[in-house]
Amino acid sequence: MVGGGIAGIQASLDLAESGYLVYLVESSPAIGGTMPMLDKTFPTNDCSMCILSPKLVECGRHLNIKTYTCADVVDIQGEAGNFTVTIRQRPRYVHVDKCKGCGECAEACPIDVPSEFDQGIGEHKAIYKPYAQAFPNAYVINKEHCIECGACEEACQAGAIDHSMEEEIIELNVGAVVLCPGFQKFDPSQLTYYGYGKFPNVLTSLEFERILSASGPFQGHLVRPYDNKEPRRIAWIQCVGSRNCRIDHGYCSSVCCMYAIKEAVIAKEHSKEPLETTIFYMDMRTYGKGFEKYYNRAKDELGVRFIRSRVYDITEVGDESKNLRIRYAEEDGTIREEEFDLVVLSVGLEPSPEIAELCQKVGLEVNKYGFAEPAPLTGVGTNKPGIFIAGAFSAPKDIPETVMQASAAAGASASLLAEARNTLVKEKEFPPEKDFSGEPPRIGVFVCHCGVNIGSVVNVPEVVEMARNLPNVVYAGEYLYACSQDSQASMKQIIEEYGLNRVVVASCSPRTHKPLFQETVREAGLNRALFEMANIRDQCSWVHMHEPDRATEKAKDLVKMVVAKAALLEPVSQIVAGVTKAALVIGGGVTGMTSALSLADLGYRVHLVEKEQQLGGVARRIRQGLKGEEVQPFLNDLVNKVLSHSNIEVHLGAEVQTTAGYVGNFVTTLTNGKELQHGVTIIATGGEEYKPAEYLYGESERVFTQLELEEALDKGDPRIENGKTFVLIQCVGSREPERPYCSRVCCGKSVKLALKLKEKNPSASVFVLYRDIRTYGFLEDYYQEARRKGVIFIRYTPENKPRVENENGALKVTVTDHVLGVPVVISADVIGLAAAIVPSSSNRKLSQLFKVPLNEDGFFLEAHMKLRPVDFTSEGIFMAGLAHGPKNLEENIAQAKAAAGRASTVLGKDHLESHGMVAVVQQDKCAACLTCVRLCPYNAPRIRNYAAEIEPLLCQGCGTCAGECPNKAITLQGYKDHMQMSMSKALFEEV
Amino acid sequence: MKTESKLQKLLDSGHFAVTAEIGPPKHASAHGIRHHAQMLKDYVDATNITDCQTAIVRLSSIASAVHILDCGLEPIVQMTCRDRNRIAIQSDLLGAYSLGVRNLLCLSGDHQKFGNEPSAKNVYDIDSIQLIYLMRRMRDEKLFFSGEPIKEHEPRFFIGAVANPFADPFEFRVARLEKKVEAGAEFIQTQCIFDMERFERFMEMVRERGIHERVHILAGVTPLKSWRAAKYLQTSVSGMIVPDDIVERLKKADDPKREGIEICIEQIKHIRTIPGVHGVHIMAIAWEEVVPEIVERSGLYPRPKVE
Amino acid sequence: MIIAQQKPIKDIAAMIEDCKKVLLVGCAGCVTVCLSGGEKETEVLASSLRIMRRLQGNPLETVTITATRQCDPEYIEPLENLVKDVDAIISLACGVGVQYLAERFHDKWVVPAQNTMFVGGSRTHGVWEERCGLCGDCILHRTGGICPIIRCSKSILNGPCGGSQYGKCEISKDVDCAWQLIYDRMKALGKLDKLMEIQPPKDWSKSRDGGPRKAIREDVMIG
Amino acid sequence: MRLQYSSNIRIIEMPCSGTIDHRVLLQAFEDGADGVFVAGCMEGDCHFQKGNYRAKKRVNAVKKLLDEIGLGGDRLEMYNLSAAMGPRFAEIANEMTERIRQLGPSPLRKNKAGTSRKEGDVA
Repeated sequence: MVGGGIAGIQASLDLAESGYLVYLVESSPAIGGTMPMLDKTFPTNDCSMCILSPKLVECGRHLNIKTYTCADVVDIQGEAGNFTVTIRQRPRYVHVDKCKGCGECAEACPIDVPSEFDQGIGEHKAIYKPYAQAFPNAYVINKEHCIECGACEEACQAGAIDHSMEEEIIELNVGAVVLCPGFQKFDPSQLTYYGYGKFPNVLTSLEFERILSASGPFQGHLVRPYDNKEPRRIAWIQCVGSRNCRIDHGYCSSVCCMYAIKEAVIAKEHSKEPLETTIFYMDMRTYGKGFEKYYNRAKDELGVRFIRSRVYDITEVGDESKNLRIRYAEEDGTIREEEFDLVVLSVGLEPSPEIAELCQKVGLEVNKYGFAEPAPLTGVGTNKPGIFIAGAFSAPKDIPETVMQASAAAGASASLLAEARNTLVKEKEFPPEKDFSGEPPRIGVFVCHCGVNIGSVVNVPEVVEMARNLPNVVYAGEYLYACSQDSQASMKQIIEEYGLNRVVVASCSPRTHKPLFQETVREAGLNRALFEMANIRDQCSWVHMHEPDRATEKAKDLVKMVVAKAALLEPVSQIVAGVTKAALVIGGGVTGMTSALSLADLGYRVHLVEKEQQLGGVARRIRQGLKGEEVQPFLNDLVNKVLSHSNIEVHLGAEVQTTAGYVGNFVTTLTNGKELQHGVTIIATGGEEYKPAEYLYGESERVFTQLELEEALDKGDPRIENGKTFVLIQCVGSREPERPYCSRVCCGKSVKLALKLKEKNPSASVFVLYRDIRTYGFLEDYYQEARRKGVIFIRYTPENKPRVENENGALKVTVTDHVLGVPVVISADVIGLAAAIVPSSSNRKLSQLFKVPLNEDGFFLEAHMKLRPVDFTSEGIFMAGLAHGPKNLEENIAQAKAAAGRASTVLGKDHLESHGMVAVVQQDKCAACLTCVRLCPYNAPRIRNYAAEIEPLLCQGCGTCAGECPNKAITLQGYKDHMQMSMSKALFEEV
Repeated sequence: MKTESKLQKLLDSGHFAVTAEIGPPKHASAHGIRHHAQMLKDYVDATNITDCQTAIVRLSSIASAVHILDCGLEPIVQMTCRDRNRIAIQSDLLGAYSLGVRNLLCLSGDHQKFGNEPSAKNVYDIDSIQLIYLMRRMRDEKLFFSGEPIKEHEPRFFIGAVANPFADPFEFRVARLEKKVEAGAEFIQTQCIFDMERFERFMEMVRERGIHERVHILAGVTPLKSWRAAKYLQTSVSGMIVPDDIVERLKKADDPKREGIEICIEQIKHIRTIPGVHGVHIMAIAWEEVVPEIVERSGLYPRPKVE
Repeated sequence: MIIAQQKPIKDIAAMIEDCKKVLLVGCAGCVTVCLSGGEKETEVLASSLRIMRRLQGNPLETVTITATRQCDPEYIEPLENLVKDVDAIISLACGVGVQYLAERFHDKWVVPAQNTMFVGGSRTHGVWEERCGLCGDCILHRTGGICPIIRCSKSILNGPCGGSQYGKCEISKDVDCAWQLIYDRMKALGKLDKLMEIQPPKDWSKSRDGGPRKAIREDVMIG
Repeated sequence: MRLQYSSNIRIIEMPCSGTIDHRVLLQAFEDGADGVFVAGCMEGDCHFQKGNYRAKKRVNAVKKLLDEIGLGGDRLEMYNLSAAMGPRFAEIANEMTERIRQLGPSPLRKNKAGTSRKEGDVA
């Protein structure tokens, strides 16, 4: 895995969970990539770090993911199934295994260095950790600035620092490579007219993210770095380093429109003062799922100002405010000037330079912009078999599409290496658990100094002394670093020696360290659930630094409380269930077939259900992909592969009748009476083309939908052949009140059709009537080409739509030109309507059958917009293709493979384990009142034999049901009410 | 079935009947009732006495009836099912008859929720249709409600019922009217009519079923004092429809009271043209004194005499 | 099920103001299902009472327990040893439970924590609706499966009355007219003719108007 | 971030604010807490879909109860913040501490507790 951003992390996790050993190579000192730098993420406004950090921990701790940081891949030799990868491991000057991330070294370091992570706005020391949640949780020395004063070495109690470290070359043997090096942001200083670098109040969007971020240099207070004043007027300038041929950045960076709107919205939220936000743009490209709504809300409800314009330049007003004046031309050419306190440049995405060299060496094709050139209709493939791509390196992308493509790359790699599955992965071996049932609690308390992090503020010996006298405590001791190897060893030994059956560690954050300690006690034969933690660092020494006594008092209280809870802990046995190694794929279109094939190639049985009598879905009507790929041969080939695959059973003319069970163990019956056992379900029901009611569709035989037009064009239909004037109308049924989403593919499609029409007959006049041209990514090139070749683009507004009239057989189109502002009348021979993509009619039924949600638009709703784009909240059920939302063929294929990749993380296991702590029902107390059944978002509880039972494999352990159960029949393991009550009791009891 | 009711004789002999409504007072003096009776006696053929209308405690309708008889006007006693169980109802009606009351109007009665005793327990032992049926049976078959024979002197009321063409479900309203006729209702007084168009549709359905030949239908009208009164009926009284134009007309009028009377007269004149309607029932709520003028100017004065 | 709602805490406190120690008895039957008298509510009530009394400087001792059902003697029998040393019993069951406790522990002060509302079911979680008037003489087969006795505010058997408009009852715009519902259903079932039959007066002697009722099943009686 | 906040707060960890039970909140007051606050994720941003929303409902119910029984609902509050909002947490901690200072120590700490016993349910 080349690149440790969200793509690398997701792909690594998917592969490791599917039974493969993964090497994750990251050039920076920590994995995470760009995502940790972001404040909130669109369109949900989730906190970026909050959603990412669990994945960081999971990835960091995974037994079958080996991470190399400060490392670059310098060469890849060999072929699919057997590559030799050469890695240059740069020195970190800190031993990752020894460093505890306590930060004492940085406290001691005298050198300040501008923080790369904070985009140079903030500072950190020459020895630093990029960000709080970073994995590895270890510091690193920036040698350029280090003066080798040795202060850090002195400060480090763990002896982790080693200035003598040297570069190493490492060779790895792997079967497949996924390139996901991400992107770098465009450097706007080359566009002098924006004054970036010259004017202090002109920032890049990423710098602005750091300003907004609660963990950023200003703790999320919205101020200008220049004078720490709150801005009142902020402007965003779009397409900085995008859609700009003059500097060979002709492509659209795809994400800037949304992130600019998001930044404007969040800025308004953060600002104490009323804040004016203005976005200067060319086309508003909010084409993704849920984006159009976000845009409308920003525009109509939150008062973000949008100005369609071309910006000439930015100048300073010339007083000490250093405010800025933007000079811009509106659509009609009127030139205006406006003053702002702060200007944010929405900079585009570029391929990261370090990868270019590698590509050249490996002979990997890149496009003219240096992005990877994907193999047609593969979603993730390259010209090099066995080398796959994911994320922004394949094209500018937002997070969900990156994550999707990462899972797809994982799926593709997995299929390629099917035989090797489970050959290299390790599983940790533990001694049998001791049975303490009936024995009184014997608690051991281990108090950590965390170097001087805790010890210098909290009086650790005092805490230990107090702990010693607590009820049930038979051992209490102090440790310099409770998490160090030797401490772990002695902990195991003490457990043995004192016959401990409960363990409490008072140290740092459970979020980072609980799993580690739990593993240790497990190695000592204790059940993981017999462990508890008190966080006396983050909650005491750090936050009450200047009141040592009170910090100590608090530390004692926390220990008291946790010990009281520990006495009540009970062992928790993971529920284990087998997995039916088969998949049900609903929908026999390209998406469904692709998912089916990937899983079948992995050796899993696949049931492919299609309601029509033949496979192929809507793709049967598509002639060419957006890049001109010939779709029909591809489709026939795909269909043949599916039909001839020994692992795939195709059920034509059938639909799902009933379904029951849960992840790993579903039973579904089809309308044809067949009963299927399967471990996972992929919903790929596809979509349909909207049947327009507008623009004389159905009344004149010369008004086509896009698909019809393409077919006609292909068949050489005389209406097209003899046509002289063609009018293509965009957004027919999309971005309308009743269908307030963008159908995403139509702009690119129309541009391609326009080009084809021109190709057929260069003298033909082709008009495209549009609202915004949304040719994101490299499709922008086609848009430019179309304009070059004389296709005429006329923008219309929803208030003032084109009029199509039938004047005795002649089609008359009237549209108001946005530049001249006067009505243009075109007598058209053929009209093509970019009809919306609408959800499949079967979605509603399936959503009820599988108890999975739809969004307002009737497409399926994923578990998480950002990081789980193909999962449902109910485990073991996945979605792909148009069922999820409008997408082009290439994207559908990628998502199909992603769904397969995710599904294989379930099918790859021989048994599934419940998520540690789950809710359990004491059935004799249950009144079958249905509260839990109605409450649970994961459909875990159901009523069986007159009482509730909670399926442990579905339960996520939130305990909401336990909190609400009217007869307290439900309790959440490890968090029972009486445990919490005992904690508050202990807190106020005198010892 | 013949009774001693003058109202019945009048209707049976094909006259267009006029009845009015007198609301008993919220005190123990009959002075007001008698005053209104004197005022109305030459202008109407009989007058209803409401039975704690809108569930507000008032002087008893049977007692009021006696005062009205005393003034030489024929009363129509209203009996609701809200406040009495079948024992009380029978006993009170035997008493009423013994005091000379000959006309009985059977209703369910307004729910107590909006009255001045909202915390009271309602009875609804029987409903209006059952009351009609049981009183008819008491008269014609000499049976108590229980089926026990009445040896002699059974009460022989001229039995009436109400119909509300403006309640829902509209298409079932005529059916339910028929049900009341089946049960034994001999005359019908309708809810006050403002939506003439709907009432005509109602009558049309009545005629289709030939109900108008089996029962005497008296159309209810109410003179409105102000546009606010109209608005109140329009918005706050369930089972009423008051078209906006009426509210508007009263709003525009410089003398709303006059306008109210004019509207009422127009309505009566129109109603007389509707086939199957055998009379009007004027409900001048707390405004009894305008009834004579309305009757006179509607061309319904003088009233015919019958033996 | 029986739907009950807890009385205001102040009222409950007033019933036991002179007690030092009380037993709170929840019921795992209907009142648990309608979320007003299960173990959770019982302990929340106990805790609230204790806090209240401490604030008054007159601490209260509580014992809490939840019976499987309070309407069967066997389930309340085991309470005996708990009842001994308390001054009062607070029942979180419906009126039935309160009385069963009072009968069984005749020398104890037994008070209700709930208002027993009606017999009904849940519309959505947290919303319950009355459905049965317990009249002892079911006529649902004649009214399209909708009970006019309890759902018509006038219990009319030959409805709908003149107060029915736009499908609502005259007493409130939030109350459906039962007879409109009956009419619609019978129409859908093609049985409107049934509504033309005059329903005879109801025999209320089978309801509580005939005095407290008793149901006896000789065939299942033991011994 | 090591932001300093008032040191009189003790934290009980829950997997999700949705786990909290009315009883636990009341118990904390009975044991002697002067104030209690529940910290859940940002609204609409619950890792478990709607746990924080259920928590808010319960907290509000207990606030109402505390008003009725005279301890005062102001001693209990629900806050929404994300794991990355260190400063906000400090702010809340101080805000809540200040509020409780205004209200003074819980009167329950003066009056001694009445004992309570919980019996298992009768089979």
